[in-house]
Amino acid sequence: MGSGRVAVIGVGSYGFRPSTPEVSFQGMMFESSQRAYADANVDPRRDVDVFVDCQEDMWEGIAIADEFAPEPIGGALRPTFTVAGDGLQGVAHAYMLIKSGLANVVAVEAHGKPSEIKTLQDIYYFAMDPLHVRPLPTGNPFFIAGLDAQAFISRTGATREHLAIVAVKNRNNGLRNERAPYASRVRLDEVLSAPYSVYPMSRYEIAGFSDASITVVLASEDAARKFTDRVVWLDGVGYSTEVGSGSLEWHEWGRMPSMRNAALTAYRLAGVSNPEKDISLAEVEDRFSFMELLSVEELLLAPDGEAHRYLENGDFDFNGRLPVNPSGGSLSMGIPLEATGLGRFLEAVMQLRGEAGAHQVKGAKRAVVASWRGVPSYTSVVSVLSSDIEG
Amino acid sequence: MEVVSNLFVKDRVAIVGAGLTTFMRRALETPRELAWEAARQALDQAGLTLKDIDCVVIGSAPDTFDGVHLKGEYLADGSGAINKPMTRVYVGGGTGVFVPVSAWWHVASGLCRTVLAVGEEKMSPAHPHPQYVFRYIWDPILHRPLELNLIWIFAMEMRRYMAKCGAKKEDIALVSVKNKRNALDNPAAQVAANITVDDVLKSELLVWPVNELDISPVSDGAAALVIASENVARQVTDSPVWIDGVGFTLDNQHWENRELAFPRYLNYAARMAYRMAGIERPWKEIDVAEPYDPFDYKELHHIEGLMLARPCEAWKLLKEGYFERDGELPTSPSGGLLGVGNPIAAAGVMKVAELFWQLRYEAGKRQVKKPVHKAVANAWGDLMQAGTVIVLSN
Amino acid sequence: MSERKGEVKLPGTKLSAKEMYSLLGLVESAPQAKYEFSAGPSLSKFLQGLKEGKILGKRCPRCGRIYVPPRDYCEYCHVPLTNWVEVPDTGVVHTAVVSYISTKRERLEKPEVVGVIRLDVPGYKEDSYEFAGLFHRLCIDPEEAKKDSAVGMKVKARWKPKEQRTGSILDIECFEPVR
Amino acid sequence: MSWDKHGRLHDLVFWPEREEVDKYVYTPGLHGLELAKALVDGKVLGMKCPDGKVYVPPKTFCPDFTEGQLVEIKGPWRLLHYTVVYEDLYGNRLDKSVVVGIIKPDDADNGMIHIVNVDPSKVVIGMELKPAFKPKDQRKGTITDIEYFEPA
Repeated sequence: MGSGRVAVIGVGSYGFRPSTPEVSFQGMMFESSQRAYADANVDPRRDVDVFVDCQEDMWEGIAIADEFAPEPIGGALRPTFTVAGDGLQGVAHAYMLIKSGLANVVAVEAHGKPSEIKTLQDIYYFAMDPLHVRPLPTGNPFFIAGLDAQAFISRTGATREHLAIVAVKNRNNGLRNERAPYASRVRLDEVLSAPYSVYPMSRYEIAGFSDASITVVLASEDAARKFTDRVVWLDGVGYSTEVGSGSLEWHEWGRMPSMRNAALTAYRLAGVSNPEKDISLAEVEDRFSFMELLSVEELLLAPDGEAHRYLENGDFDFNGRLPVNPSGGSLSMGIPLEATGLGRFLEAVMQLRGEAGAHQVKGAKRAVVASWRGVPSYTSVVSVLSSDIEG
Repeated sequence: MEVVSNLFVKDRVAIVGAGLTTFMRRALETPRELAWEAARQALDQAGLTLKDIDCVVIGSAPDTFDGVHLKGEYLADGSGAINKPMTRVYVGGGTGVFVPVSAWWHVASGLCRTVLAVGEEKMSPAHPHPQYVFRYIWDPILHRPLELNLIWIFAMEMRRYMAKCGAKKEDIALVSVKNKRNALDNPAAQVAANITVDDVLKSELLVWPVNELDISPVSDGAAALVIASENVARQVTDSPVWIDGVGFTLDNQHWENRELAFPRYLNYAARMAYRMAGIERPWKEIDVAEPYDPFDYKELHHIEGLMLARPCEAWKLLKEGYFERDGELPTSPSGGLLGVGNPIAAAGVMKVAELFWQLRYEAGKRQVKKPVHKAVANAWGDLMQAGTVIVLSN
Repeated sequence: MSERKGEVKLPGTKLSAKEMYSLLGLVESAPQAKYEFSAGPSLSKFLQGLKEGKILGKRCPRCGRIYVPPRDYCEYCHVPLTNWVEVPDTGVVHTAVVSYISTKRERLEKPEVVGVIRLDVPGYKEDSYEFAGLFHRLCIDPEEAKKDSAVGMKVKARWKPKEQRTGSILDIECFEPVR
Repeated sequence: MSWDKHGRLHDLVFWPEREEVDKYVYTPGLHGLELAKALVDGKVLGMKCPDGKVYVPPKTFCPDFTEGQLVEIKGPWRLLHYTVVYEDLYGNRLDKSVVVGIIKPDDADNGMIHIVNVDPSKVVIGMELKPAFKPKDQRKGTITDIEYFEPA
């Protein structure tokens, strides 16, 4: 492996609103990328070696959306390509590109503009196995998350109340974050008295959609020093797929082995031997409330079946021992489709730089970021970040 | 471009196995089954099992063909990705060659020792005709209102090439004749045939100057490669095929704002790959090539973009037999997309597989006459934008 | 393997159309995939310009390139494009083709001529790789379009009558030869 | 753009489009074709893998890439996990809630995804279920030949 660390030298975003009529999706990409390049102090036309774009055709309504990738992010006539996956997987490509020596500086962009998709539910069903799953009259594609949620609570003994606490915590955390349109001063009793949307979750516990584009700029250690001293280190990445959407029946319900595998890789690369002790901040998957608890367990931040107890104790609170989603998570920031994982990543970078503003937590030195690609996928990406910046 | 060469890479990266399904108009197999069939062939040839594979890279072009959104997730199990790192990379039609390109950095980074690189495409599910899907590759606001057809864009490029380079339809048709004939020796081939230039010119006129036999067919199929670090490669085979160079470039989306006679997108990518491979005079150093040939003129276009011939001269060399299997620089000895078929991402992987076999002297009747040391393949994608290049050696 | 390949049958089960349609267990579906794209500020103004019979482009404040169709940003400088310019509705044919088939690949009764029109926009040299231009229909006789002389032919936009324009690329009916 | 954005919706154009074909036709695949024949006969098939595990429905190849052998699944079937869908993705209440289950036969190692025809208040994990097939003349060899699972 190439020597030297991989640095995050710039981040930028645009959107994080339920709709963004003032820009086309390309305009949104341009907006986030120019912010990231300004943040990193790089000229994309001169300094960036490879551009990675993360998007998926049917989210875009364009059969080869890759066509639209290069221009808005400064990658025209340059080495640019698309990863059909979550933005955090684009970061994993950047990590490999830098480690391989092929690139010194890599820009990764991901975006989603769900407000422009009129038939979002159909698009979700379109991702399901056309033979064995799509034809069933299941009513809502999130039934898959419902099955996992039920399997999770019945295995761990977590209750509906625990899932509701996650929703209350994250929606309130988001009140201090300007990128959080779905933040709310909601109370536990309100969540508990809400009707189920997809059992065992009410709508408070299911994240809404938002439009956003996020760009991050990564660099080799040597290159990073040329541009900035506000460096956050990408110490490790990992990603894994448990089963295909054509073999959903092989999934281990109520668990997320893909996230566990991804975490093991990322921790190994980062030299994290005791995650519960070594990690001081977590920005993790929470598009469904139970996923935060399951993620925490799969990331080894709590023993199997214990995450809800830690939650009860307030460990994951904004001022807790291990703040989990102090940004408000996806429950507050929404789901910008393939940009979701980069949203968590962006928040962790801001925290480690001490630039998270009103939602800055104290003393965060090392963060874990985890994303799951959402139903009906079982693919997860994990990254470990650290910084020596005094926050 | 300031891409540095792979100076830090201690380990080289090699291809150690390749496999194909038959390419066909309609397959009984589901897309995930096609991927599995090809992947298993590749593993068998490498003498490995799925347990030996660290990572998986999947390539597939629009989801609107197979009719499954998030197609990478759908193909994961058939590509061997159960409980493994899996990623799907995507540069339209350029994807096929890009899959091993991306696999290269999976290995060169040290993150994976072995990668299963799988390309799959099942175009037959889309109705009334797979071609209809291509309506959705165009700009939704500026282009789609014109009720267009994919072939228009190729016809426009071919016309421009003809106008700028003085090539005639019959000169270009020779590519189709050569490739379909080469494909007669390829067991995967869907449309191998002994045809004449006249057959091409008399086939159904679709979009002048493009006739039916100027075009590769609609296909279902899959292809796979096993890619490994030098260490692993030395253990499993005596004849690894090295990946010496990789290159990729994406031009802007606005094809209506540029010259179409020369593929700038490919030329940039080729220069990147050649620089990495230490190749300075590709027209002399490359022994065999698989230029991307979804249309016959496209092979000529790409031969020029790859700098295997000067701009506007490929068609002249073709007439002299330069690109035949027993010629000076054989191109598409596999039979290419025109002869073997065009399951988009799988077709690109097939081209790299063919070079792998050529460089191991395992191509049987398809083996080119001259000794081979260095080879290049490319694929092209998006709206005349994406160039992907791989340089191999034995 | 390939040598084996000559003898060993490759995997894959071919079906004829008839065999496929009569398969037991065949599943058909037609998912809805509908969108409402925001055109963004530049294309919005471009489309409104078409409604008024004008072709609008944007100039880059850094490199001076004029982009038609206009975009929000310069792809070479990565800066916002903010200066609007009205460009002539005349140009030359860069490439032209004659289509005998429809989007769904059915035969057309009357062939259609389409191509790229390189607009008469200053700043681009005669032979430059890039230029300002549009992809559109050409009102040229199909047989004439196939002649060598078609490439380089001078053309001008034929606009729809004002009351029929909707703010679409179709507000230009086609580009026709300047006689 | 950037500094001269237009916020007034009146100045902006919104463009309806789609990414649809007339229809998709999905072949059942290798095991799928055998499963189709079995479903028409009111039977369910699974596949036995070389490691001894049995998966339902059969998917041609096993998770480890080996080839699966078809076996008939006899049951009894039990509810392993479930959810109840009350709303669609847009938050609209459904006319009738839907119980979706993971239903595992005793003679397989995993469960199938299907609809369970039972009142949500009467769902019990582990309850025994049986497949309710459509009348034979309405079966097409697809997964919906089983209309739903119901209490045995």
